[in-house]
Amino acid sequence: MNAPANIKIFDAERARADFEILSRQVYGKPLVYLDSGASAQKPRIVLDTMRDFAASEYANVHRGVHFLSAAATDRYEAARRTVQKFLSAAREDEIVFTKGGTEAINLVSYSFLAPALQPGDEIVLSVMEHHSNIVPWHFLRERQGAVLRWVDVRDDGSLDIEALDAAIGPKTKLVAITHMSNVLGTVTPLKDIVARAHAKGVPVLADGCQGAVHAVVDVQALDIDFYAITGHKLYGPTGIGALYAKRAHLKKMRPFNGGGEMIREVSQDRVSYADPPARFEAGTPPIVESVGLAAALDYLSGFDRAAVAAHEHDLLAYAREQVGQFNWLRVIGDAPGKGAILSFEAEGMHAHDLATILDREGVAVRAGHHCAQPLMERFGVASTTRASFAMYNTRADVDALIAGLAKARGILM
Amino acid sequence: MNAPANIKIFDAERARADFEILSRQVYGKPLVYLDSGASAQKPRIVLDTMRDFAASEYANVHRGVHFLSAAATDRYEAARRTVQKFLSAAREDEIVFTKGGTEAINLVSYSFLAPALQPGDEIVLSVMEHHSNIVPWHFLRERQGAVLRWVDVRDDGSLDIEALDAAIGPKTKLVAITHMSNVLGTVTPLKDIVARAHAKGVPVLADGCQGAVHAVVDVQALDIDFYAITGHKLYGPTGIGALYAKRAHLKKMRPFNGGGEMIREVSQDRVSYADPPARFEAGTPPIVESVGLAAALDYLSGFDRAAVAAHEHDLLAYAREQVGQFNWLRVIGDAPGKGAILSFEAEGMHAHDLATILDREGVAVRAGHHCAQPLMERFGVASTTRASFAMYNTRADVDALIAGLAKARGILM
Amino acid sequence: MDNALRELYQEVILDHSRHPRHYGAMDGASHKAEGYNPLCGDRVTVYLQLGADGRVADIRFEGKGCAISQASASMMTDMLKGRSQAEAEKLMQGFLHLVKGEDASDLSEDDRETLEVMGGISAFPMRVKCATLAWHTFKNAVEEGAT
Amino acid sequence: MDNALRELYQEVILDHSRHPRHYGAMDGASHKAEGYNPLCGDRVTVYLQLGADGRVADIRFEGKGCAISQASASMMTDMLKGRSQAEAEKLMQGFLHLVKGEDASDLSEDDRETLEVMGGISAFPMRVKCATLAWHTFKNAVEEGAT
Ligand SMILES: Cc1ncc(COP(=O)(O)O)c(C=O)c1O
Ligand SMILES: Cc1ncc(COP(=O)(O)O)c(C=O)c1O
Repeated sequence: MNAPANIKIFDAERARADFEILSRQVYGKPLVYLDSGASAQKPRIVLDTMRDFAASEYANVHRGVHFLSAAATDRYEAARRTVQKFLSAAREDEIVFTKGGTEAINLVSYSFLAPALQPGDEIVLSVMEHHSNIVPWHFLRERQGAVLRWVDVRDDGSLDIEALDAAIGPKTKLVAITHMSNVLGTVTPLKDIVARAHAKGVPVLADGCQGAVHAVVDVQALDIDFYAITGHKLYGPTGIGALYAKRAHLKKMRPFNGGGEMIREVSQDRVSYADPPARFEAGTPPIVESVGLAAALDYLSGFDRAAVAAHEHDLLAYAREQVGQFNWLRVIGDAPGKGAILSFEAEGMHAHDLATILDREGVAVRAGHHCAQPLMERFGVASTTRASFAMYNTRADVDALIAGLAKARGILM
Repeated sequence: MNAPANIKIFDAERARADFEILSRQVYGKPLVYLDSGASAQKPRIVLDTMRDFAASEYANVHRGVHFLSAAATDRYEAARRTVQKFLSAAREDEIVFTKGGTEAINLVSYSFLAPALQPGDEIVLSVMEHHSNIVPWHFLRERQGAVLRWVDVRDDGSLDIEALDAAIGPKTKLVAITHMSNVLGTVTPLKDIVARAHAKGVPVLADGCQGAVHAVVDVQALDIDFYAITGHKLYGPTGIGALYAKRAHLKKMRPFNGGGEMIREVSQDRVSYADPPARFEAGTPPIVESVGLAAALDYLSGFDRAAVAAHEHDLLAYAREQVGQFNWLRVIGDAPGKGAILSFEAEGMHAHDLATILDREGVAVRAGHHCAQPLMERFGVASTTRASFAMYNTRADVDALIAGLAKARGILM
Repeated sequence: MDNALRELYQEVILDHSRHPRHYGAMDGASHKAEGYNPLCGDRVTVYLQLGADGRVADIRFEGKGCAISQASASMMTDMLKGRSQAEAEKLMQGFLHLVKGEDASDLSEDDRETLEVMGGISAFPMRVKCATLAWHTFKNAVEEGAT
Repeated sequence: MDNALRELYQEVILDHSRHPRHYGAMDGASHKAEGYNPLCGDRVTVYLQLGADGRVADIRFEGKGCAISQASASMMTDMLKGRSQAEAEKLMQGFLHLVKGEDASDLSEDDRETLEVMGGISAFPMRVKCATLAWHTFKNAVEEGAT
């Protein structure tokens, strides 16, 4: 996520205007939204596209021959192709819609890993994973005797790739690794990881819930087996996410949820299943949300992504420099090339108190363990304060954060 | 769903105006939407509430201390209370949000039934179940040796309650039964079913995806163990549903999806889980959709439900009478007290051809097996044509259907 | 009746669907396959007698379905009989193009004329599967259906 | 600084949080419980010495947390020491009402005066859990924490 030398221009102020919520106030102060890592705001085009679709072309998909059903099916399948293109997947049937990033990862656990897992089989993961990329594996430990092999990060938050390589052994069934940490901002060298894992015959799942927001992803170039994304962090709706999986895997995977749409034939005694991706999309899918997600990806792709990344990188660098003036503040996560997330601990000030005071200044940040408790343990903290930057943030937002921090210090110390 | 003698007035024309899509045309003809059984259209208040919320109060829920996160959390939890009230549940923590009706049923399968299931354990279900209330049990058959005990319906489509009672034996672990068939319209006597099952110590799951739309549900009065609903048939958004489950069950159930929000503590070696309902809501939930669902339920509850039911019942009776003139048409499902769904087979005319011709007249109906293949087999058909009526339909819609059928006959025969 | 519907349900089509040619099982078929449309639950079985040279010496079909799928199956049997594998493949590709509204100019003039009545389907994308079911089943029978 | 914040972070609160009373483990406690706030990962341990009559003969706490939770725990230990179970229960209920902005008039005048500094929390619903953590933990210690 380093900015290339020669970048096109991205006008954050102009993008800002696309997000209605950003012009609102809280407690009489302008909203400074630095919580996009938890969930991004949605541009007008996403909200309007969803509303318009629901108000004029909506019906259930797939099963109907009537006009609206055909129209809705077209939109739904077009959304799948939009995701395909967004991730540079080879085929549209390698994209499975889910209800979010968490479900995408659980799908891999339930449908790919669980059926063949033997006690003692190992799953390699890093200490900076989000709970969504931890708990499904804990399930396999509790229920089927899987062994979790944890890979440490260095003190700067970067992944210890040699340790990861060393952790992959003959019993490893999966490497489950984040593309970008939601706490540290660390970006992992996926291509290198995949190469090392494949050299030992081990498939790789990337949790791309953060990564896909900030970097252009090419699953074919990465040669990755599974890549999970979530709509609401991609400036899209809640209630939808997607899993990219190689066709060869999907074909062999057993279903997860059972219901309408995912079968071929059902009788009293027998059941057979549809081909992927339908096999993994039981029930009425998030139809309107798929259309919203497509609108969000189109919106994002309408910008020069490198320019957006450069903008976010500039905000991060500026924020990093500004907090440097506070000797009572420790930044957690300083890996080279990291994404636009700044987590820190403030001496003598608890994250919740900080966040409360910042909130009253209109500055929205997260405080807590960020669903990454093993990482908190690794850095010896119970919680951190986290500012995360999106395309619509500006240096003025950083200034507001800095002023708020100074103020909090004044109040609390 | 019989209309009580003394009903308040429901003005369908007025309700109609709340649904923007109903004033559109298809192929230059006014849209006659008779496919609400597959998915209902959404009133303006639902679309506007969702858009407004997303544009002014949106953030991720639960984890944040900042203003928007608090506001969004309030809305999300208020939506839970709206569902609780809608189903007359005793406690709000008995409502688990899911991505739809299908997932709600799968949740019962994965979290309640699967963990303790022994080979030979039995699940009782009826031949008129939707695939969503069949395939999860087939999974348990395939994976854990469960036995499915099928209960027949009578020729008029009514449930054979004695047969159901007889099917419940010492090995029965669950009765899984629809509240209302999406093909026949048959409404099952849930209270009686629950009483008989409980007499033998067996819990009951009702698939309320259709039932809750047309009848007022009181889970406490029914004393039912599990009740599943889906948002998009309740005039609400896609991407959301809910499971009602008795607190005593939920407390003992193990988690389904693993991820953020559903844990208490996670370390490298251990994991502990949050109390219900959070335990079953891994990851970022369908936040905007929950707010939309609440708006839909409020909208529906704003009418006199008995009057709405009477209106739908009138449409069904009128349609039933009108199709009686066609001696080439066989209605499938004529159970007393049935809901507003009319399925039929037309001599010498395939459902798909009928549906195509009706579509060109602006009349949207479903053709196919309606995700109920065992029922198709029971009635010896591959598919049926289905017209389903919602609050916004009128007698004029029925007239359009009848005219379309006559026309189809003219073309095809 | 609107034009698209008139095109779709032409008399030729309805006639084929009411009186399908080569309908019924074939004893001693050399190849056989069953096709299934999960959308509507319709099934079709295609029986073949392939000659030593791979030619379609005989062909029959069986199954229930909508007017479109029945007519398509019936016309298919009419047209495939006697063709070589390469000719059959070419005809099938042309047919697929035609019903999807794509360029079908690689069909021979004769074939194009015969199949023209099927062209109306391209206005009904949701029904294309009905029209292609028998053809895909034929292909399956040839490739994997040796009895 | 806005009024709500000023109310929340009063000097009394900050003083309690910086210099918590009765802080640290207690050897030979008769009762003990650990509280945990899953939102922020904070923990608190409450130690009790309950007399034969059930009175809170001694009380201490330990753990890290935000200013609100620390101050609340510190004040709690100050106030509970010497109380009977019934008095403790009454105080706790009054405190819960107070921080939720509900009617706390059943508190004694003295208690109300002491606790007044905590009233500002009611304007911060997301922080109520911080304030109540120690109290819930105390209750747990009494009810289920016999060592
Ligand atoms: C790195 C990472 N992985 C997974 C998730 C889970 O995504 P979701 O909550 O949308 O399912 C998140 C966000 O919460 C995340 O930041
Ligand atoms: C009776 C019945 N059960 C279950 C479902 C499944 O609901 P969903 O597709 O919303 O998950 C449906 C609708 O498709 C239904 O009609």
